[in-house]
Amino acid sequence: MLNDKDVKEMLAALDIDSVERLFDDIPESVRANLDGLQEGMSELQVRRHVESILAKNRDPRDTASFLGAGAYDFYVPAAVRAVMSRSEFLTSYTPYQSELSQGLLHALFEYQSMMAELTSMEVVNNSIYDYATALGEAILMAARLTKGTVFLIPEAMSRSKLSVIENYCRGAGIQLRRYKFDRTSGCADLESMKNQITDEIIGAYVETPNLFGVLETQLDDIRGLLDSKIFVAGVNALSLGIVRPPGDYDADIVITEGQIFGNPVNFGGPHLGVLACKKKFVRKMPGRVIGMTTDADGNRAFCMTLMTREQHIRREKATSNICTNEALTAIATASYLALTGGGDLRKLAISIAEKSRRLAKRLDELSGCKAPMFDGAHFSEFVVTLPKDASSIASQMLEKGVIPGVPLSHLIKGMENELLISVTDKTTLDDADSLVLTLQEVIQ
Amino acid sequence: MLNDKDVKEMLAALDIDSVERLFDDIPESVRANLDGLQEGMSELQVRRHVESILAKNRDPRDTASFLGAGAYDFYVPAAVRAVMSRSEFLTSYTPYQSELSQGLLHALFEYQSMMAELTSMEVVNNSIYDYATALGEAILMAARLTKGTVFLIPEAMSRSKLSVIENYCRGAGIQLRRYKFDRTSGCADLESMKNQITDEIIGAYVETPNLFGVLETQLDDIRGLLDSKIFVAGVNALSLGIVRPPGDYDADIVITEGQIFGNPVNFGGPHLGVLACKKKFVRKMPGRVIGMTTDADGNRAFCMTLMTREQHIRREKATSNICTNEALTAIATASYLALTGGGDLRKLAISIAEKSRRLAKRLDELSGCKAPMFDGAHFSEFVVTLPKDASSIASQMLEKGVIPGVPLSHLIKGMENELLISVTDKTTLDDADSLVLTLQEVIQ
Amino acid sequence: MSFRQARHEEPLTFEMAYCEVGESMPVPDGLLPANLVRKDVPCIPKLSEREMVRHFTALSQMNYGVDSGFYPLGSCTMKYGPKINEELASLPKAADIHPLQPEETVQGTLQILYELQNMLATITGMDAVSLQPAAGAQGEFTGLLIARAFHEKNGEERTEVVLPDTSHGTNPASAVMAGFNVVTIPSKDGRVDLDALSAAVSEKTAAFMLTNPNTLGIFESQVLEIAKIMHDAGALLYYDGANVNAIMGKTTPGKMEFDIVHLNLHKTFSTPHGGGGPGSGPVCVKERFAGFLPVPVVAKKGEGYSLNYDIPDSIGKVHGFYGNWGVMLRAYAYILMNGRDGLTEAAERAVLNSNYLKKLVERFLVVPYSGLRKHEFVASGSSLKEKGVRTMDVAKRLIDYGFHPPTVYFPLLIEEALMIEPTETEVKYTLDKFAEALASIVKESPEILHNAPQNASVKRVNETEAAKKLILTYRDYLEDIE
Amino acid sequence: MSFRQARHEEPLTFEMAYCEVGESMPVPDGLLPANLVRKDVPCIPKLSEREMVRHFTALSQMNYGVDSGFYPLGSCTMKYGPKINEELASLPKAADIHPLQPEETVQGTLQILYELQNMLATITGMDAVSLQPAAGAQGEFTGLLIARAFHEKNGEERTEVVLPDTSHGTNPASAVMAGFNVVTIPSKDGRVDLDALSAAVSEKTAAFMLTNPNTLGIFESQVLEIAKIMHDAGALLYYDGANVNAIMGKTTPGKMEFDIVHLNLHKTFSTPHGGGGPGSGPVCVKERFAGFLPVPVVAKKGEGYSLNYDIPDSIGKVHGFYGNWGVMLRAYAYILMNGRDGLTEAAERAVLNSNYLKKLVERFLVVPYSGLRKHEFVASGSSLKEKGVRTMDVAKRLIDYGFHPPTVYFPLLIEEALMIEPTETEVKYTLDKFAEALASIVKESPEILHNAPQNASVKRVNETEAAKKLILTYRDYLEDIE
Ligand SMILES: Cc1ncc(COP(=O)(O)O)c(C=O)c1O
Ligand SMILES: Cc1ncc(COP(=O)(O)O)c(C=O)c1O
Repeated sequence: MLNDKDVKEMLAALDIDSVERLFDDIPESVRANLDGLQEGMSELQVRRHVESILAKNRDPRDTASFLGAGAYDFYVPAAVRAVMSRSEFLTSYTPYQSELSQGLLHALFEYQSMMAELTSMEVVNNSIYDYATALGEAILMAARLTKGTVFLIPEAMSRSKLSVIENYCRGAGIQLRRYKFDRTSGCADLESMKNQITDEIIGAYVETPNLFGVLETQLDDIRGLLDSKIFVAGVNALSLGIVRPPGDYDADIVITEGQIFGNPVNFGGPHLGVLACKKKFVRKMPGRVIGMTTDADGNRAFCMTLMTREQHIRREKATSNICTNEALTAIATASYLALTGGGDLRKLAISIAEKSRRLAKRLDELSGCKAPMFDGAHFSEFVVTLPKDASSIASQMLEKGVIPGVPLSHLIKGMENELLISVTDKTTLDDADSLVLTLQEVIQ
Repeated sequence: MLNDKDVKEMLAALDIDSVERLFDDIPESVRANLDGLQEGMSELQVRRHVESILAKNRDPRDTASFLGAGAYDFYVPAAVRAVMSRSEFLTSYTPYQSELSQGLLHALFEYQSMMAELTSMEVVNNSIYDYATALGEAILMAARLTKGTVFLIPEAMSRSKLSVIENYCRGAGIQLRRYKFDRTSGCADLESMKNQITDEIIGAYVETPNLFGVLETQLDDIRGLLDSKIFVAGVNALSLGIVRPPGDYDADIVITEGQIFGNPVNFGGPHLGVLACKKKFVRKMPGRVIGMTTDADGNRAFCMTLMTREQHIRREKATSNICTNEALTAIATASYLALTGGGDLRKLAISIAEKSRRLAKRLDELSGCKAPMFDGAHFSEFVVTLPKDASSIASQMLEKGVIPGVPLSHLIKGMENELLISVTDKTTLDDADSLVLTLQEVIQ
Repeated sequence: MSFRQARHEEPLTFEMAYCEVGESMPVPDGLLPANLVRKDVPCIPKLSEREMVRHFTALSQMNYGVDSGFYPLGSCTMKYGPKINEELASLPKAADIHPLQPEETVQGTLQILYELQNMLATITGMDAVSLQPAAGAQGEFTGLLIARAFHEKNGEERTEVVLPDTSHGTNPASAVMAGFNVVTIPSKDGRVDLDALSAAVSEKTAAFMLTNPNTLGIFESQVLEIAKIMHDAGALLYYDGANVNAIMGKTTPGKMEFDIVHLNLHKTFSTPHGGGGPGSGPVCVKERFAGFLPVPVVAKKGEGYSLNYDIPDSIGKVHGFYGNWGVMLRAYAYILMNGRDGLTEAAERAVLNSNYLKKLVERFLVVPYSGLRKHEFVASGSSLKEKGVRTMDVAKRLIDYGFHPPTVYFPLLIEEALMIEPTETEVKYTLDKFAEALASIVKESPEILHNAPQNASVKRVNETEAAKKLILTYRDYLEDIE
Repeated sequence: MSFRQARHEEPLTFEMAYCEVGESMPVPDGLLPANLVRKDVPCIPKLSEREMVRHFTALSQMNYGVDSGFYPLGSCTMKYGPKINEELASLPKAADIHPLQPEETVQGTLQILYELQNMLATITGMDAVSLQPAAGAQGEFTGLLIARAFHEKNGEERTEVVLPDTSHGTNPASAVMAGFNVVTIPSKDGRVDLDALSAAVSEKTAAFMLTNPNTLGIFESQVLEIAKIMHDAGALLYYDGANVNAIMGKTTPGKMEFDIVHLNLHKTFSTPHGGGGPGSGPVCVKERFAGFLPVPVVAKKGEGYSLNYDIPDSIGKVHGFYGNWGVMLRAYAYILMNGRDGLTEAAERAVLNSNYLKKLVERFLVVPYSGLRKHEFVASGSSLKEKGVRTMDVAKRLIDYGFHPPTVYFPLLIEEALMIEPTETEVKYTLDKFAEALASIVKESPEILHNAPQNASVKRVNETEAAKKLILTYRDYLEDIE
């Protein structure tokens, strides 16, 4: 690479004899090389090497799996992948130069519009890293909108999510307090929430379906309780095909995970943190927003707008530090939604809810099992209570080729015998059969 | 699909009440439905169904394989696949409207130019279906160029290829006659060829490397023998990185298989039949040719040219019936060659020839084996003589996970103990080791 | 704002990088006999991956496919192909299978081929299938070789193939390649003229080649009469299946008493056309011709599948291996995904679109022959001749509106023909836009039309100059500019 | 002939198809409590696959990426990413792995992550690595949380982060998010002013954030003095690794005595930027900070690998799972493919390209500060101000020549800044063409420049109107036109 004709001509133009001269400004005292690395490989070697390592992974083709808890293995249509492979999208960056980037801007505007329809919210930004960080940003945003210092979150929240938002709250000095859940329904305990609402409260986060897969029923009551405090709702995006959208119960900020729409689970990332809010709050929103406008000829055009909220303009006064986001996964989601449409989304949501119901019922029939554990309504995920420790049952089932779900003890404390089970459109009847049979074998 | 709003409006415009009315011109007497087919499937179902069937195949990742004989499993770089996936190429058709198709035309012009350089020929068309049919077309073309009725072909030719060209010659009433090969060198027997050259001869086909992988050494002599008769040369495209190109020994028509450059083996198709010739013969050539010209502004532009040779203009007087060809594989080949360049092509050819040599040497050391069987020079393929029937040895080796090559008896008569072995850039040392070890075990 | 194709100043690869010809890159001693060694390195410039990808990406943007917009190229069935097909065809277990692998290692492929044979037999109403021909034209060639072998076996010397003037160019060309003389009969009212046919048919007639619906998009309702004429004369009826897209689920060539049929998998069964190919042209025949099919045919063998070479009267082979497997796999997936209802609906929608668009176009252009059309129709630009405008000008002007032009000047019996096949994958919105564009083009001035296109990556291309200068390679170009 | 971007009349999906809102599509009884049921179907129009693909294909052609052409966006390292990376990242065994799978079922992924941690430690000269941050900015945030936790553990309350005025906007924003006050110090001659630094540092200083080479492309040769100032004050030195592309194989942040480093895998290690993301921003630290890294870190465990949550002083988590695995895998493949020599050569070529292009640009534009540059340089458009031309006009005009404009108006200390980073994947031909274009633009009339671009899919976009009207969804648009 470095002894070609070009290099010679460039060195001559620079009047130096070797590329090494260009590094004369790096003092000897800090010189270091890369001898710790290996020599390069050919493309074929890299492919073989990586494939051989990845062969050690088990994927859903090998192993029936009922994992969910924030990452959902739905089918990604080939057409979505075809869109993702369009290199004009793939190899571009933040559309700073709108004239040259109308395609991306147009697509992201559609993403905003579709997500706004889905959530019934007025404004949607162009992505936060993932659900957990979107929640972190949502709390920071809520804090900018009020004078409070304390934010209410549910008792039932996974360790990971909690840790992320604790980190997001640390700098701003926001204190997190928990409200309880009802042990029978699995829903929020409104008394507990109510008792904690004081002047110092910024607002509350309500998750529906929550960690247990239970859909919150008292959303209007919560809105009432919160009054002018900020209501942050976290939802399962697909559930909105059949479940009341947050705009309907007047949530102020909404977050969800867009991965479910057209993106693979990817071992947890890239995912797609979605953040929506009321339009009156848009100036306090983190992340990028695309607006429609016109060009010099008066034709429709798009551009990034409200950039004065952002770090590259506002620096330490920015609404967030986010720069590189998850735009490509947002494009995937836009294309997925355009291919699916509201009607088919509803059908898909119905079929998933029904599938989940059927599976819960079958598990409930096994002796010593209760499914779903809670009375509340569910969407795609539910907790099953097992007669024994869920982790060890899961390990035994894995040996028989089934990953039965997430032991709840991996997510929160104090629920040893519980397993969180999730279905997707890829879950077949065969999968369900092997789950039920294998579980039966293992608990006998 | 057929009860949407659009359909209703279109039916109204046509003033009919049902789509069925549009089929009133199909008499009852010929009506037939598709009840023999199954109901449709979802994309996910199709994917799973096809993948589960394909899982029954063994591919080179499972099974070390030394198959060649016209289809060569060379590595296809990801960048070539990226080019192939550009839907503007993929979903277009023959560039009848050149203004809208400059991209394809430009790329095909480059394909022609690169293939011309590689073969040292003046003109290359835009593809014939595959090697065998390119040979068929080459013989027909040769017949158009002379008054003869008989065409000479080598004795050592695979059954398949022979059958294809017999079919191509049938209509034109061309008779095929065979010239022998030298049992020691594996090269053409020039005496045998010479003896058959009479007035009725159209020309001769010479393959180098030939069926045995042997490179023809007496090409200038053959040219001399043929005099003004048509010299059709068939070559291994990659070998031309190091082997004298046909233009160099004044061949008139050249055919080769382009699959080797950037296309997977594809169970035999799509492949890429390459046909090149001297410019003075271009008006008798089959298939499409792209020319450079200018547009109304005087800028460089490309278009199909000499279309009056083709069936869509010339009908029964056309130089061939070919219409749909293999343009996309030609694009793959063009991008492969652009990525590789002449220098790396030479390096690749050298490394393949060396790898093949080393393997032959190792096999030759096994008791009862002779490799290569023939004295002549080889490129990537060679024949090994085994102590026993090659087919049964191959079957036994397959059970041990090695496909050792093509038993020659599958290709021609009378060579029961011979196996044709081929290496590619994907052939690893491990593969070679298992070939040698497994063969050793099996013949003991 | 209107359509404008991208334009990139793309040089030839030869102008982007230099050839390493001059550099010494010797072949190691002893690797080859000296007289076999290539002296020069082939002059193929090497681009970096970045350059190569950027080059072909730029070129692709200067090309127009079905994924770019409406592509009503009559007779070619430019329908949208589902992307899942592309993914399946590039799976290693599909693409990296060697054609000479032992049968037991390719059972998956053989099963798919076997099932596809059966599916195509059902769709065509025929009994036996060869998937080997690599395109429609090769299917014709193969079908006619079968006809030839059949007659020869019966001891008959039949030297003529009859076909209508509306037939596709490949039909006569294939007939000649198969060794027949071509007898062309004129059409009457856009259909086969039965009298002309009867007159043309004799004991020399090997077969009559017909596509139904024909290239005017008109269904040959008298097809059983045609069959009778042929069969009474001891001749065969050959079906050019390029237009099967129009009749799936409504009728079959088998039911119409055709003897031999080819299909174009890349048309009816959705494979993208790849800038000209690859395609696949299976031949389907009635039982009595099954023994003549090319070898091998895929057969069931116990629990598994095998390549059957034991076909007594087989014509042999027409392809080095088994044809274009990659295309067959796509067709298989397409048929699976659509199923019987999906295929029937595809035909219905294709015919609806065609008749609807015809209705719109008739308002401002003559569409000869009244009545129903199937998948396509042919309009005539003859009314524009008086203002000095040719059909080709209309075609070029359509480009400026963002549409790929229809097939022009074919079939020949329609003056200034515009052959329009919308296919079922288009929606009314597109058809309306296209008709609007055509309507306004018809009214535009000759100047505008003669200077079209303005919005493609180049202006009108000088094809005459191309044929005169014959610059077919970069080397030709260098010589030309010298 | 010159560059022209494609233009397609693409409506919004909402304008292409209708919503099924009105249609009854009831949720089956009993599936949900009545008060939870969504009444309306979400108004998201459904397109056919053909429409969807054609729509996004058209949009893609109206977008410009590295694969489209030169993209010298300073600070963003828009280098070409090998296509093999994309294929690897989409393998089912990479993409379809669930983050909560038991460890024994994700050993392949864990091995790659483990090896990548080690590779990055080598490349940065640091001791321990967290791959969790999802982008550079999150890496900064994470790094500063570590600094905070470190000081807190030592019982120190340090509330300030110092940074130079050349620092990237994410640096101050991240510092604030981590709870620090920001102290900005001015540069001197394009480098850190040591006096200003000494003056700014106190017992309140938690860390100094620096990228080296800095955003002017200038190497901070006094980096060891800077380190000394910081360390003497008990403060940490934070390295913004966005510019590591310039120094691989020449020096490391570790050797330069930085304490905490983030990398941007999507810049230096070639992941395509995806229209804004995803990225990945690993944090690499010296041994004494290893105990503060986010959980989990991938550790070796017997023959295999595991996710280690047992990190005593860990700050916890910054991502719901483990960060952007898809990006890490690409970086891993990229490092494997290049190896030590390849990475070193990448840095060398990047720096050569930058200095060469600077040389060309200096002929007609001021490039403040003399001397060597590393991966980028910043020119000033101030000389054009007198004819009423702003840097933004130059940028827009570059579009007409087919180039993506450089970063403009950053860093702020250069008036009318044009920040140009060619990267190593470009060749001299492209740099020459770009310089030529810039040279002629500088001479062009203000009219031309103010009216640029003419060759993009739209003309100059009215950003002021966008901010005033705030049409952020299709619904906003409908309200606006009412
Ligand atoms: C009516 C008809 N017949 C035959 C053919 C030839 O088929 P192919 O192009 O696949 O060789 C075509 C192709 O355009 C056609 O339209
Ligand atoms: C110097 C510098 N630091 C930090 C960042 C932020 O990184 P990211 O965009 O990955 O969040 C950037 C990105 O542009 C940068 O250029």
